[in-house]
Amino acid sequence: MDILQSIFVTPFLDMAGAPDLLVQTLWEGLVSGVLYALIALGFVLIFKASGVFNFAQGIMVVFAALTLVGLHEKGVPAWLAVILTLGVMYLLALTVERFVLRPLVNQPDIILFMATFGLTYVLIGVGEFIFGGEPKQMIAEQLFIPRGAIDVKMLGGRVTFQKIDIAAAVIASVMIAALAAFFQYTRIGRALRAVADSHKAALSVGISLNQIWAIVWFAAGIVALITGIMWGARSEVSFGLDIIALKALPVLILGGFTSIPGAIVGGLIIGVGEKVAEFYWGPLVGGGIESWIAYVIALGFLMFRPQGLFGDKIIERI
Amino acid sequence: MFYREAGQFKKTYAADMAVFPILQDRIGIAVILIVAAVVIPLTGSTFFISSVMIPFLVFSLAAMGLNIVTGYTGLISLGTGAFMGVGAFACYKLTTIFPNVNIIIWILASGIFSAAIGAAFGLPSLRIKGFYLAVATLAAQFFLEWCFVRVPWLYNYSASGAIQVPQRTLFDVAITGANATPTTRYLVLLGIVVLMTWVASNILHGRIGRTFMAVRDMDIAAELMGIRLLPAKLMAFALSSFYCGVAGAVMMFLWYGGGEAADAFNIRQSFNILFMVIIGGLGSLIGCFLGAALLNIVPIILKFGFPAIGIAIGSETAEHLNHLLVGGLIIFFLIVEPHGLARLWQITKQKLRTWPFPY
Amino acid sequence: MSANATASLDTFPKWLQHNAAVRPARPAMRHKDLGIWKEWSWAEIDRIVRSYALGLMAHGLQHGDKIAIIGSNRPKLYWSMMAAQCLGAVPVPVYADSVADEMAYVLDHAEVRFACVQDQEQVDKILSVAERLSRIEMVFYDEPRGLRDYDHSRLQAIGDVIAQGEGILFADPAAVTRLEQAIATGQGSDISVMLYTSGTTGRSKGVMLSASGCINAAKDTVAFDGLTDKDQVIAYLPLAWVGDHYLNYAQALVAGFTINCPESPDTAVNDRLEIGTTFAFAPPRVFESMLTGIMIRMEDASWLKRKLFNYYIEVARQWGEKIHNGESVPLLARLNYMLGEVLIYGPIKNVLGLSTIRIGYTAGEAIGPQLFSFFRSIGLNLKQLYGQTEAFLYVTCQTDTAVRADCVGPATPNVTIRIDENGEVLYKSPGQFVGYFKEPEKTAETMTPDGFVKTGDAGFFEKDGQLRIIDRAKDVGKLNNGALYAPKYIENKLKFFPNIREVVAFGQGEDSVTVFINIDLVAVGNWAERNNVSYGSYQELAGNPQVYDIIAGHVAEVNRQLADEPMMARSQIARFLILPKELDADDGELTRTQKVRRGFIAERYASLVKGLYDGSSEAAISTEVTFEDGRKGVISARVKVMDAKIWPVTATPSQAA
Amino acid sequence: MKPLRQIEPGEQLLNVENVSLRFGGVKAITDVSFDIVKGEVRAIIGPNGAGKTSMLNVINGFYHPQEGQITYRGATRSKMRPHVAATQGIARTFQNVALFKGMTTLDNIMVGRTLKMQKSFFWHLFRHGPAMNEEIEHRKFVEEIIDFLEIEHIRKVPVGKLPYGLQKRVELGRALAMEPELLLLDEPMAGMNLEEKEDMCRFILDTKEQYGTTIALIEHDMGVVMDLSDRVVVLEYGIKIADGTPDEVKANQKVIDAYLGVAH
Repeated sequence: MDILQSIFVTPFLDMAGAPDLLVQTLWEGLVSGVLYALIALGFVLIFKASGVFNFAQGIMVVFAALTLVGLHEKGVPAWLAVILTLGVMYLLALTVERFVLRPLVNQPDIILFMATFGLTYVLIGVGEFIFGGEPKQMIAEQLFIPRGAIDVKMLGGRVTFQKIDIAAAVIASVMIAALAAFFQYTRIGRALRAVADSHKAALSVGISLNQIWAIVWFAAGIVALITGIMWGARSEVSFGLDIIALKALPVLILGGFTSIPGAIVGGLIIGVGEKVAEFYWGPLVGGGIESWIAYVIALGFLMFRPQGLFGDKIIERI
Repeated sequence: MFYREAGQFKKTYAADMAVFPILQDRIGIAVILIVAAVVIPLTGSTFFISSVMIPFLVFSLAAMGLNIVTGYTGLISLGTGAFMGVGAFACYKLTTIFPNVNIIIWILASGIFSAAIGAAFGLPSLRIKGFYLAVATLAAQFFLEWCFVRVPWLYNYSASGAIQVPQRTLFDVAITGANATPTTRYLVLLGIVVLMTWVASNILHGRIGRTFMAVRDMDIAAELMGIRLLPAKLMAFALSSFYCGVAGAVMMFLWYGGGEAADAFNIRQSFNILFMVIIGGLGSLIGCFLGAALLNIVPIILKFGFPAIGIAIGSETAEHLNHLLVGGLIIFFLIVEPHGLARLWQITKQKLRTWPFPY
Repeated sequence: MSANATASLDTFPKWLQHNAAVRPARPAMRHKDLGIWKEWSWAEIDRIVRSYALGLMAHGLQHGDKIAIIGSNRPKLYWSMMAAQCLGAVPVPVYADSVADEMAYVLDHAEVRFACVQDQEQVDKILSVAERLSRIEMVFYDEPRGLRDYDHSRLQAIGDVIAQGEGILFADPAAVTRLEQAIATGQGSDISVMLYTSGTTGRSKGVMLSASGCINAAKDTVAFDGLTDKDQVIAYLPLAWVGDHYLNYAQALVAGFTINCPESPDTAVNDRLEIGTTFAFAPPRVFESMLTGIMIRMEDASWLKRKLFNYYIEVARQWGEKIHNGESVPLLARLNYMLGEVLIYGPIKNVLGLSTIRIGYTAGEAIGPQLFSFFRSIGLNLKQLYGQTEAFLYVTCQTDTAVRADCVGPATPNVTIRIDENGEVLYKSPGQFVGYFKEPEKTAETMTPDGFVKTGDAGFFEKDGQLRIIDRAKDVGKLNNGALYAPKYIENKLKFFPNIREVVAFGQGEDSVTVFINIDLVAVGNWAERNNVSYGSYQELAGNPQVYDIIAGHVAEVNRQLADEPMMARSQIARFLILPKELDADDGELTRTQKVRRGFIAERYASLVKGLYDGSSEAAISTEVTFEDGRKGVISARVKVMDAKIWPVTATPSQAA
Repeated sequence: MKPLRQIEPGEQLLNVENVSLRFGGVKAITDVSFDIVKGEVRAIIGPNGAGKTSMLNVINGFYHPQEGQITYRGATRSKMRPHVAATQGIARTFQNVALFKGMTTLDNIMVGRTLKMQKSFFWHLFRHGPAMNEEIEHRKFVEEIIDFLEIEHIRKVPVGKLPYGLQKRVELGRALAMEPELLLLDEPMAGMNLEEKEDMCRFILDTKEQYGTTIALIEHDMGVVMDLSDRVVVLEYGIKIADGTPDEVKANQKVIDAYLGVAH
């Protein structure tokens, strides 16, 4: 009975007993959720347009951040470094399109998926070669990212909001709005949406498939750079991020592979879920469940709604 | 070119269904076995045996495990490392609880634990497919990895959290622990790998193998042939995990000789073995060996080969180069030959059979 | 095996018993069935054939009865011949691909009482002409598929007949004794088999062959080529053709070697590879398509392999035949050739299933010298023989060491050859036929008063004693200018080009020689593919100007060769055209053995022949064709006629040998 | 080869009663009833999108109809899993060949024998003894089918490399290997040339005769349908518009309007 009590009763009593802690935990969760969502956003962009499940999105984040920091270390002013990094990401997108996607066109999804594994390792290798394997500090100040914290008194306690986290949330929101506008109001954006439905439709808009792929990979690169800046500012820029980026998988399962709002909602659910679980239930088993709870949540979810939150019901045809 | 097949005709179905129906292939296999079992132990240096051959065999076994589920059954798994870890810990617990039972028995038995856990994590495969299934196996990977650290019972509450491989003997010769010579360990490992390869080939060439491949190629049609998908997939997971488990056990006991399991069996290891399978060839037993050999040899050449011929490469640079090469190889193979080295091997063999004709 | 022990064996059933006694466990026959090779030893076959014979006896088969054998090479059909011969009955093998009408003629003419057939297809054919075959009492079939619901009052499975006979073998000692007696009283002078010639003209004739004749002939060649019971042959030639009956059936019984029956015609090449045949016979066209296949496949090979191939084929061309003929060859060349054997010749022979062949024969038509040399130079012991059904195949054959492409060898042991005054080859041989069935006047026409058989071929002996055949005796003619004109000779020279599949030459009673040409769709099609020439049909490809140019080159080359030959220099080809359709046996343009029916073609394409001689650059034709699926249709075309390059005569007639 | 089952003509093998199938709001089949009698060749025809393939999917349990029931060999059901249908003797081929592309012709047909193979996992470890004997026994059966369908020359060729016509033949072989009581053929002759069609017709008729199999087939080639089938059911937009012998159906005005008049 003790066990049941400690699983089903005590955590909730704790939540009710210290609502400020709960709010703090939720906030922490939301913030990491935003970052998951940003990575997931990169996945969705690429998946929507090309059906490729891009395992390398995580490493693209690292790569973009490293490039930025590395350029700045070489004495390039921050604003120029950002522009140059964007250029690098564009080159990367072109390269990937030309040397990975184009030769693999019409291959099964799983092959393309595996190719992005290869891409990940290539990027790790290139990144390490150029920037070394050591973690680096993000040039947060130069990019005018606020530091410090705001303490807010509420619910009988104090909740701390890091300014950078607020900034992250704001930037993420802006970016999502921008992307939505891009998809809604630009010709390329409409073409991208068309390509998600049918490749032929995209061609009729007058944009080649190859161009579209390069564009979405570049868009994913931009998302990666922003993610990298935010993430790097919170901790540091290191290659370990490619594993953390795997968290985008459960996010996508919740949100569906093709839905941008889904990616956001899924990211937030996973972020909050794993922080809450870790904080309230983790101690029962010795802590550290953050590393896997997201996957278990997704797994449980899959069993009941395989198509995700926003996906359509899958009808198998034969 | 070397094949002279005229006059090799089959009078029974058993001969026709043999794994190596061509005489020249049988001779080739015999030669390889003799080299592996006699020539290498007699002439190979300690370095070659312990740093090249032993890792190669361990990885081959693990790759075989992954290939059963991913290559033959078409279910992608990213939890190979964790299933190997289960085997390593199972073996460790078994031999510390029952020290008198021969370690080889425990090595093989540890696969059973791994199989059970693998099957449990394979359960979602009924409802979910493709990338979605990858998530299930990731859950297994991270959950088990967590267990390896957080459940001290597994590593007998040692302060370091590492597995300490005790000395175990076979016919009074130490085969595990500090006193076991590389050659002994190599021979034991070779025996296990040969036995398990033979068994895998038996299973995959029969009804069960066909069932796996049917599920892989067209699961709907397989179901309409009366194949029940869940049991078939679970069996693939169990069998695969069995091989991975044994691979994990031999990795700890015959190669590492102890160490922190969480490091050896992490997600990177899962990827590493997945790469071996991709590069070696999905759905091919020979591919497991080829992939393991290639990915095993590349870092060794970078690390030792270049310095040996006078090109100095720092060990860090070697590692970076390794990443680059492995990544490049994967993309290269997926583009040029998605069926990996095994297909190249098959094509080569076919070319040799039809030499000098192209087909 | 001493000669004495076998001297008394004058019928095939006696040889069967002999083999069962001397080599009971050796494999006598294999058949690839359901994916694997089923094997029967001589002892097993002996027992099966006895049972079968008893079963047939119960059905009333008697000495002298005719029994038709129709189908592809299946053990049960070979057993049918053996079982029939045990009872003194005469097997009459019939071409399995003959249409019902042709079949009806043969079955009726041969007066067969029973027929042993392969499957439903043949049963259907016989049933469709049943009203014309009043003598047929029973049809036995090998494969029961599809026949379950047929009226079985006159139909029975061969398996059931054998089973029935096996019952008798145990239950009825009197019947067994009768069978023993039938075998023992069989005589060498009995008719052993009756083979219907395909006949380039007119209805086919039933060639009667005696048992001792067959056996003596087979004994001679078995000794000549040193065949033993270790040899392997693959039986893929039509049962009704003398080649199969001689090379496979007669020689197998005399030498005790193994007959291997392929799974289906589609798999024969692969089956030959699996078995590793040691003795082989194939008409030139088989080697021709094999060489064409080699060349086409090599064209798709990588650069290195092509270089290697071309280099070593050149080495083989230079030294190969010399090495195999035991002439002296520089050591370096010998070593290089050995390397070539490892790299090229050995693998090629292996892939084509030729690597175990000790002795290979070709006959039936002239073989191209390059073609012939190619196979010999890569180490295939390919030889030529010359013969005909009436001789029970062999008249001449080449020894292992004296082989040339343009001749067919000296007379086989115990054969006497004479060339009569108008150049026709006459022979007397141990295997020579007894006569044509029911056609004594035709028999008489074919025989000389002193017992020689007329071959109908013109030829002469070369200095080394080898016979050289020029043409059918009656076809050799003269042009209006008096030059000797041998159509076949010219046709064959053209046909040696892989691009040319069939040729029909004209010239008798004309001023010059002209030819119809059929291009080889595989070879020319391949050329077209490589050169991006698109075509929709044979007709379209045949009319292509570029193709015309290629063929014109070939014709010019032949004319150049002819110009060098004293006898032929004045009969060079003046004009040619490419036929808009492939000559086809279904349209009656070829015989079933794929020989051209010159007269028929001249008649059918009269407008084109006229075009060849009236100097016009085009001629129109409209003719009926039979399509693959059996439908008939008409094609009309305007065909281009082209002048050929004529070479000045280099040799003067006085130099003629 | 002996016939595997005795045909008892006239007995009802399958009865479809008032079946309706919807995908979301789309009606694929509406209130369709018909039956299949043991030993007959039953054709299902209709224009594209008439619900023919859906009907087969309902029969072998791949789709579960919202309404109606199916009686097969005397047992009535409303839903069933495909592998259960297989165990009860229902086999099928697909409109777009659904072979196991990575496997050889032989292995593909061997998969059809899976249900008949019983030897436990243990024996498969060794591939000797019982497992091998079983394997050989079924190989023999499969070889009979290979012989029957005249595909000896492609026995060991991976099916992905075969031309379409041969793939269809292999697929039929795989279905036959199950020794089905009821064989569902979804456009067995689609995309074939005349010669291949004739071969396929012969195989279908031979199958009926040789193995006593009841056959339900979907086919577009009206000539083939009229030649092959004993009875024809005509669907249009998921509704049955005619049912009867080929001659009756041919004369039916609705059919002429809906189908024959339009398509041919």
